[in-house]
Amino acid sequence: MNIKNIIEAALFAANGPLSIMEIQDLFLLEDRPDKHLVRKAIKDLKEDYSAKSIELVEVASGYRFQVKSEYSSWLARLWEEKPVKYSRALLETLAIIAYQQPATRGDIEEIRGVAVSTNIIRTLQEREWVRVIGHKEVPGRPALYATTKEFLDYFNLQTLADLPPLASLLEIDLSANQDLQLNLGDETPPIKTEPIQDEKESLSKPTTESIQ
Amino acid sequence: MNIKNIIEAALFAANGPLSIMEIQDLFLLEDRPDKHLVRKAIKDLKEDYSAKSIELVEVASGYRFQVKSEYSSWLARLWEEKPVKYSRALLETLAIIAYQQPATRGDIEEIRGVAVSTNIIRTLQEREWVRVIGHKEVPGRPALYATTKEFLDYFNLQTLADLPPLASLLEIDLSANQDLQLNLGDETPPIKTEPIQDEKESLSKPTTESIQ
Amino acid sequence: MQMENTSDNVAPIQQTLALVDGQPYKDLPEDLYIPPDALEIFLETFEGPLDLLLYLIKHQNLDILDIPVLTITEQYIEYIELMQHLRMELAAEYLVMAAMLAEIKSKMLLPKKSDEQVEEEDPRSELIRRLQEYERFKRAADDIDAMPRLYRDHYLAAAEWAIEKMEKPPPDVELNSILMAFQDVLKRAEKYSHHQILREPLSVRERMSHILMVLSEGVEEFVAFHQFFMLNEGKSGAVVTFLAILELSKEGLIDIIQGEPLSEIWLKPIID
Repeated sequence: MNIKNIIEAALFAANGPLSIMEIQDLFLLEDRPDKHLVRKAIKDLKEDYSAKSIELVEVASGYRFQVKSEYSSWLARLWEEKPVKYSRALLETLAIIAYQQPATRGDIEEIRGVAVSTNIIRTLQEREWVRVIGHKEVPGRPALYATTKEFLDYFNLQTLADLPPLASLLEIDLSANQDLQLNLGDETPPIKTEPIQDEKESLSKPTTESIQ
Repeated sequence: MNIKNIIEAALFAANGPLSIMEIQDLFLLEDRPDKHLVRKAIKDLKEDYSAKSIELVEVASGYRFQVKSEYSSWLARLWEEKPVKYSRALLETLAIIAYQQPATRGDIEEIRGVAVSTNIIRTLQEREWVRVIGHKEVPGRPALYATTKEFLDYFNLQTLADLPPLASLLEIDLSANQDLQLNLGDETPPIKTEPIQDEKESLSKPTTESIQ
Repeated sequence: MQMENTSDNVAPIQQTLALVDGQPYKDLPEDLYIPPDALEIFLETFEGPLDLLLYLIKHQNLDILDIPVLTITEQYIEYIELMQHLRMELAAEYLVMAAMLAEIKSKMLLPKKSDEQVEEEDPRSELIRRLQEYERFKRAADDIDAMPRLYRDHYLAAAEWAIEKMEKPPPDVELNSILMAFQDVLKRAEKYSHHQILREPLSVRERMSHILMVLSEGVEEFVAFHQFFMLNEGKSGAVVTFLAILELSKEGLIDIIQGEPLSEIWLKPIID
């Protein structure tokens, strides 16, 4: 029995991603393949499936087989429930935790300008997208939230760096822009603020079609 | 996109075997393949996978991919390692069904304040602790869940009335003789007080797998 | 400011938001004054005051820094009385925002002392900074929502594994852990009065399940009322059964039918 077949069987049976180490652990110590061999087998498997309707991908916690996204519209009919549509409040909270982690509830509220409902935090924790990784040493010792590997796995990411870049703040001289909608009076001294630069558009975005 | 690829994707994505009819239902009426075509595609798929470590087989309720039995001994090792634990969401759902039966999913969601995942209900049904005893005659005809005799047996109860009455449950101190882990609040684990760790480290820390 | 170029995601603008006094309410606010009748609707449409301000800047060309302070203040004070019926916390956040705008306005109106050389920070910059910061994360949230994800854009490809069930024993559960989980639910639910938790004794709820089960599994469409009463259960058993039948009927789960006075009473599940 060759290594590639065993890895293939394990990936289909695992019901979740397998890391290189977990794959190595399938084997008894004396026949354990080294990392290099495992990677080679994975590479071969990827090629074997390239023409099929499933693909072998790497996500944060390892490798998994998944159905190629172009088939998702057919599969939606297999599942009675529609995919969950998350509220803006939940997505904004998740975005703040993802980009600003570790973040306290106060940090989230500061950015959003409204109180964060306990339900949202609980839903994020139940989905295992977010967890408490410690407490901030300030009065009240608020919990510090961070995203999990499961979050990355769910969104097909390998690391946080794969998230779309956050729009950056650019310093520009406000007084030069007369067409601003935030009209400033004549007597005001020029102030420096930093409007958002729409740089994301120029950067690569995931091109995969997503079916809503 | 050809029929064979779509069927292949569906068989991999489905949670169980698919019958010929279920496969036909994946397609819109106007492109629905007849039985003959579906069988032909299945036959071709069987051949495609003959040299692989999984096979397409027919079981009582339809067709499914399964790992060839000669790989079992390798997979066993993968399986043994992770201790399983039920999620808090599952325990809460079970408790609500026990105390509020017959209860619909909506009832559970209303009390818990968050959506109940299908996996949780399925796990409880597979464990034979919960079953559907009817449907509520309201739009959508939601299933009514109740606990089973197996549930009572497992927890050594003669009847549900052996559970503490709802009214007194709030006053009982359950934590006295039990594992504190279970008392985790929403976001403040009583025990965890360690300062923030390096983010990568805490993300990669192995946690016990919790199944839903 | 470039914010107005960004895509708008205040979704329900085109639709009727709700009925206010029987009239469909179609419009989002054009300025900071929100008709009190519609306040609750707007509180739900926007994620908060920052979201509302961003919307006003982008869609209504509102100069948020040049608002009629007196009018707005008076209007917002009106809300304080109304807030008893609304979500206090959220309404309070809008008031804080109104106060902040008023403060900015008043600072802008103060004459600058000519001899003062110290550069003071423009009172508006803090607000602009917060709006920008919020806008960034609004967009990040949209980006995350658009990312391909499991069970919408991708599905795991899995194959059955024949021996899995006998290999992996299901986890053990202590009864206590279930009770504690439920205790937590109750504590949480107590904070929200609209979550009603029924207070029937458990024996009644158990009997309700039993009766429904018998009714749904039975071959006959109707089952005689008396069949649910067991002699060996005595009086208390009869009471439990009776209460269970009443509760099932109240919850609309069964029909109780009697052809004519004093004749047999039949139970029928309200299902097909």
